[in-house]
Amino acid sequence: MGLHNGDKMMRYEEWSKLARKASKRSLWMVHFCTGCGAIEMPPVMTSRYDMERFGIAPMATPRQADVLLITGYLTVKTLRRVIQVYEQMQSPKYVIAFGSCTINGGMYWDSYNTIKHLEKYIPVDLYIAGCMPRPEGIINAFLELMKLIDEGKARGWERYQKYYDKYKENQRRVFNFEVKEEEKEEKEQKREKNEEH
Amino acid sequence: MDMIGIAIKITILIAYAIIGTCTGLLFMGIGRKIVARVHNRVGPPFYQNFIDVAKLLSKKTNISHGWIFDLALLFSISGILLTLLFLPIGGVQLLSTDGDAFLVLYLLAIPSLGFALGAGASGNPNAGVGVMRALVMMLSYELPFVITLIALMIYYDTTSLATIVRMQSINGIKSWAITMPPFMIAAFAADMALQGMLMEQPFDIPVAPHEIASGPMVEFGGKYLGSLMLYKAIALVAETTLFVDLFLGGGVVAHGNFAFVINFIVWLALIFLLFALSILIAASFPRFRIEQAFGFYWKYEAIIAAISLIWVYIMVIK
Amino acid sequence: MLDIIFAELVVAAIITFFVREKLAAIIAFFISLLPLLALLDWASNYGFAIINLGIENHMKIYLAGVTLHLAITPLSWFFALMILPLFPVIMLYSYSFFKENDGFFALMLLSLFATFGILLSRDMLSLFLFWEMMSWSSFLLVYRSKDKNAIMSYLIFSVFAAFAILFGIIILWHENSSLLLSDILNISGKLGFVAIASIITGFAVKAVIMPLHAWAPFVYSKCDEPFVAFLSGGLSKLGYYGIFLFLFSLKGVDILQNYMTNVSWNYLLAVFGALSAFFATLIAILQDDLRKLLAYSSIGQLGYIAIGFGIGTPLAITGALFQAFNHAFFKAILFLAAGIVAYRTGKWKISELGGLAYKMPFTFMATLFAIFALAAIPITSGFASKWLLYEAAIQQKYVFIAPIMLIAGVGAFLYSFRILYGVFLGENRHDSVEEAPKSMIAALFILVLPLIIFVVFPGYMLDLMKPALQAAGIESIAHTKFAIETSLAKYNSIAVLITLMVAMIPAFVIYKARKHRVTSFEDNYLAGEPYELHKPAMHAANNYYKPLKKVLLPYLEPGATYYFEKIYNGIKCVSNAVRRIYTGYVQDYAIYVVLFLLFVMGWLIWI
Amino acid sequence: MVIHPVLLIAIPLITAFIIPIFKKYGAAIAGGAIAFNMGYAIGIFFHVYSNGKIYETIAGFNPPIGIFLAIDSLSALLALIINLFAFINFVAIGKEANYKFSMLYLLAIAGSTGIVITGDIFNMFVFFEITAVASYALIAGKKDKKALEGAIKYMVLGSIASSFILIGIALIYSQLKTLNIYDIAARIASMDAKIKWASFAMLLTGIGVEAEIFPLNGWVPSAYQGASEGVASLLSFAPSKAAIYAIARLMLVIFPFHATYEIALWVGVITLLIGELAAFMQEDVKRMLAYSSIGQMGMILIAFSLASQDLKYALIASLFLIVSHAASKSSLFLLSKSEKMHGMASKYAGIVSVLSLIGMPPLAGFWGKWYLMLAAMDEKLWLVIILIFFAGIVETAYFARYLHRSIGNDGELSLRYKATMAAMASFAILFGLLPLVYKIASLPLWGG
Repeated sequence: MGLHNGDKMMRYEEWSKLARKASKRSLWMVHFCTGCGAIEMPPVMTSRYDMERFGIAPMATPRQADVLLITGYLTVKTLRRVIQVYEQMQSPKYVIAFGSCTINGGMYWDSYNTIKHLEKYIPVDLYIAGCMPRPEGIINAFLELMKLIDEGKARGWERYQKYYDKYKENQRRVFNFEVKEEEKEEKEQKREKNEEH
Repeated sequence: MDMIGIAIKITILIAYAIIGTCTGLLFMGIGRKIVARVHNRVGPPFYQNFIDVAKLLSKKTNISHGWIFDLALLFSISGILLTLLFLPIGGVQLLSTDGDAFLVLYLLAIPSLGFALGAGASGNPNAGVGVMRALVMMLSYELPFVITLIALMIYYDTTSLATIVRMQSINGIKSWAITMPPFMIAAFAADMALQGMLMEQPFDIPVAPHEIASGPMVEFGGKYLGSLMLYKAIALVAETTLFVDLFLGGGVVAHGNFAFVINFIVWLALIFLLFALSILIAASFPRFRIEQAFGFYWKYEAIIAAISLIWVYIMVIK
Repeated sequence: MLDIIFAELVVAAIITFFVREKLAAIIAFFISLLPLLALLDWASNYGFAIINLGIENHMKIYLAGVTLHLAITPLSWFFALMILPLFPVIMLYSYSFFKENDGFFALMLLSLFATFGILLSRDMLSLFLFWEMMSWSSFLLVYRSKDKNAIMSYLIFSVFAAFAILFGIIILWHENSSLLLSDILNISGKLGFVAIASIITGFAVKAVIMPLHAWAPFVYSKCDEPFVAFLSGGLSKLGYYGIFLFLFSLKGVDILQNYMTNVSWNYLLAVFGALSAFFATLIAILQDDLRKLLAYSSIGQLGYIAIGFGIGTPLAITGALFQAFNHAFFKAILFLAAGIVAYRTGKWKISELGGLAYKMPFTFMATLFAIFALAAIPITSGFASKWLLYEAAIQQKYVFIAPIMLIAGVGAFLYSFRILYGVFLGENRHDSVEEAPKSMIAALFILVLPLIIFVVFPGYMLDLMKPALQAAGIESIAHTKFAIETSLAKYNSIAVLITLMVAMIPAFVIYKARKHRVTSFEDNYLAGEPYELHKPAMHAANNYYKPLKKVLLPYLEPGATYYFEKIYNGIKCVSNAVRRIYTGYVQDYAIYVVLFLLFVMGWLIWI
Repeated sequence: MVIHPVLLIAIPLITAFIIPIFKKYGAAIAGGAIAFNMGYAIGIFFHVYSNGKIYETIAGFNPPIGIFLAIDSLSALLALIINLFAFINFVAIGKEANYKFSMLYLLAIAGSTGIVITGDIFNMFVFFEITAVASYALIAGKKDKKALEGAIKYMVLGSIASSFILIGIALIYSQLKTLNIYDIAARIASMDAKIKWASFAMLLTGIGVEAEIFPLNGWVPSAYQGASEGVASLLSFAPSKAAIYAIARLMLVIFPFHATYEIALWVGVITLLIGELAAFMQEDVKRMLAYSSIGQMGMILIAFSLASQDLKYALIASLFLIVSHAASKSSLFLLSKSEKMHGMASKYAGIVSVLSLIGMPPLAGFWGKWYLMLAAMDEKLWLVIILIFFAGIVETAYFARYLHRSIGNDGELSLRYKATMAAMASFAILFGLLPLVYKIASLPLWGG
């Protein structure tokens, strides 16, 4: 399971411009709707805001999708699913995290089982701040993502490949509460280094 | 046939294959636009599907589930191109003199079977259920469709699509099959069957994104999904063309030196009208359940088709 | 030459009974090649000319005071070409199939002996005699299954068939005062009608035409697969051989038609064929037992042959013979492959199987080919035969039969995919399963060959059956090497194949343009759930066509079996009543004696 | 070779009376006698086969006064079958045969052979008595309740039968003053019609009890069920075949009239149907086989009655049916000792017997049915043909059930027992393949 850590990774820059333009205008999204932010999705898709005019379409499975939209807080239980879904997506793939919960835990900042920093576990390309963001915010985020793609800056999926071990460690730490203290410290240090990097 | 003739023929075939593909993608985009307008939305640009296909084919990761999964890609595009080329398009007989309507019916099964194999090979239960629904749908809509097909065949005393088109084009629009009362009924039944064939609502049971995660395509992504989109685009053209060939004289209205240009445009218009009709129906109806669809086709549609068949039979016997 | 072959078959049958299973298989394999030599010999002597050997050239067997006439005819040559190659293939397959020699090979050789005899017999007695020999040798093979339903239904239906054929034969004999098939039937009116109808009924039992099919699902689903491959591939064709012989070669059609000119008896046969094609297909879709599914699929596919004979035009008969040929091979492959699956996994239920394609790729490929042929996909020869039949139905404006045939053809996709998906694709459930032994794979691929050859050259098949048709006074239809042409349309196989190959190029370009990565089956999208949690519910093959079942089942019940059981129970009631006559009191019996005496006296003196 | 058919009767009779003296070696002596008889019967059969009919008068008195033995093809074949199977059956019975049993066995054989080869109607009666009395005792010999029941039923009906036979003979004698069958046949026309028919009815009823004709066969199921396997087997090939032979003689020689043909035909058809239908539901194997025997006897009766009209095919049919039934049914009765078919030989015997009975080629039963059909077709008896087919299917059904039930390998049968069964069943194949029966049936019968 998961992705290769091949050395011969094709650089994003090497892609033809046409391909980038195509991906930009055809963002297919799989939205992970366990949080309360899901309520904002229907207006975005339907006639009021109509995201299809930008070529954005909701998809049923991660295999077909380019964008993973996480609408709100994640618990330890749902994080496992999110990672599964993310890893099943085919690169280039992007993650948009939606709402404050994904940034810092939001109103669940002191809950024992919610995920506070999504960035620790999967590479987020774009955050939409707010509790909760308006549909315009979502549209705006997508436009922003398009801009990033066009500029070749939306490289979360490459980051995930590069620091696969680190991400995995973080993930394991959440899922496995029985990691020994020493190991924890070691990994903590390594992770901090990676974050600096 | 000499070498030049063969070369010309091959060029024409390739040209029609490309035209078919582009037309299909274009129509799909227009179809999305139409649906959006019905929904009071702006909708994507008409060329959206070209972008989608380009994106899918340029995806970096493509996940396969083994060589049987790859058969889906290979069989779908080749099979549907094969089918398209065996149809008279706008009165132009490509390969349709080498086969007939039965051949076309069975050639249409090649890409479907290929895709079903790929879907099955992925091992996803949703794919299995989706294929099951697709096959049951096929069993459902084929009954009215073959009955109307047979009505046409015994009326024109041929099974060759080329001959059917030729006989309908003798007097232009006046000799189209749909101008005759029994075939009006038949055309209605066949159009409903076409709705199922195109897998548009209310018969989009096999894909049903909200129930079974888009059914057979659940594991398809990247180039596999891209080829599926191409297949759907060409299939759209092929299936509407089949209908046009059967009931609307293949779109042939003019005879003469440059008639084929006019005929081509008429054909394009006709298949667009058919597609637009189907899209409009799709945009305004919810989805049937599979039993309901089966009942619809085998009870009401089959009876309508059978009436036309009996009518035609009586006409022919007299 | 023929007598040597017959003798060797019997001797080999006896020998194979006593040796070990591997040796038996080898002997049986080589011996079963012998009849093919006779065919080659015939072909090299006479080519495709129509030769009917005179009575002086018949091979004669003297048995219990009567003489049996045997000779090869063009018709029997063609049917032999269809049926006899199955035997060596089955022997090859059985080389590793059986763990011990319990008489299978001996009985198969006896079946071959009887089959060869049926095909060669030139008089009705020997036809009937060999037919019955085939009945009992195949019955003994059924008997090995130890299943009550299979044993009883097969024996009862066989004997019923035998009596029906016997009834017809004795009428023909009595009216014609000759048993030789070369004597033209000089019989008409009611008797001729009864005779021909009864003979056709008898053969229809083995040809599994629908109301007389009740034995087939039991037998096909319980016996050893190599035998069932012969039963479905070969034996059923013998039924159609009989029908062809009496209907067309002996002009039984005219006899039927002369008796009742206002009823088309042919059409009746076609209707029965169409009904079996239609209903058997629908029933097959709903089956879960792989063997039952294949059994009903056999009934359905054989129905097409009956339709072809029923329509009775040259086009239809050509199509029917072509279909018979294809069916012999693809159904044998399917049953043999089912046997391989059971051999490796020990399971029959489709819902319990799954994911074998990557474990047994060759078996899968052969099965795929067979299924392409069964579903009449135009890349195997299965299409040409069905196409001819459709054309024939349209040509005759059979508005009832044509749609039924077509929709049954669509139904074939449904159960074909059930086999493909349920057994070979989907969830991988058998980690330790290996590919089948080499001999089995070889057997499968030998059978695939004709399906490929005759899709490229459908014209060759028509050439092969031409003498048989012409001997029966049926015109052969226009064809070239690659193309068949009818009054309605043309089918050019090479155009389809080449265009498909060319159309493969863009597909291949797309396929090769971007790299792909093969992931394991476990990496599947299950709404984010890990595979381990969902393992038991992963395979969707359980109760696969559930919605269809809900709709169709009320219309398919009760089946023919129900009515045959009713008859059986009726006889039981009569039997119980009859038993009451034997009260067990000797006084009653004494009274019976006296009454009988009075009755006889009364009868003789006063009447 | 000096041909003295009387030896066929004399040897077993004399031996039977010697046996009580040498109690210990009784079985051995009996075996020897039966073996001799078998050999002699084979010799006579082939003599008849190649040289034609044999007549022998006893003690130099010529017929119509003296006792007269006449052997034609029919009698020769039946004598062969009775003695051949008697020997094989005796081997199968083996140690169970004490001196009493052996004596009775010999008497039964002597009686049956006597019926078959005698040319004198009173002698026939005497041999009937010998056979019947020996059979009662043999059945009762098993010494349990069922055996006793069977024996008593048989005895009661048998005694009634004897008296009817005797009255029938007396009626004939009162008119024609002769007992020689040939003589009777020659002068039957001069008989008073009513007395003629009365005597025929008496004889048919009397012999019919032995020949298991419906409705005279009330004793059959109980007797077969009660008797031990060896005796049941003996009953199926000796007395019943001899009796049906006697009826055949009545039909073919003494009373070759249309009325008698018709009555025998329909009695045969009803016997066939009743027998097969009654067997259909039987759970007990021996009872089932007994009812099946009734059906088969009905079929043989049909064949013989047709033979009185059309010698060409019906006689061949009847002979094949007799051979097939004798071989198959006796081996099946022997097999009924064990519930399952134990071992290869018993499987072989059981399957071959069943196949022969339901008429599968190239076994003897097939030819029986085939020629029977041809004969019936010659007479255009549509209803009979269809009823025979129906009975055949019913028969197939219960035999299929029987075959299924006896699948299995448990059971204890000695090797000798199995070998004898297999040998018996093999005769169904042998007679089916060889042209013996066909040829012998085409030889002229005496008095016919």
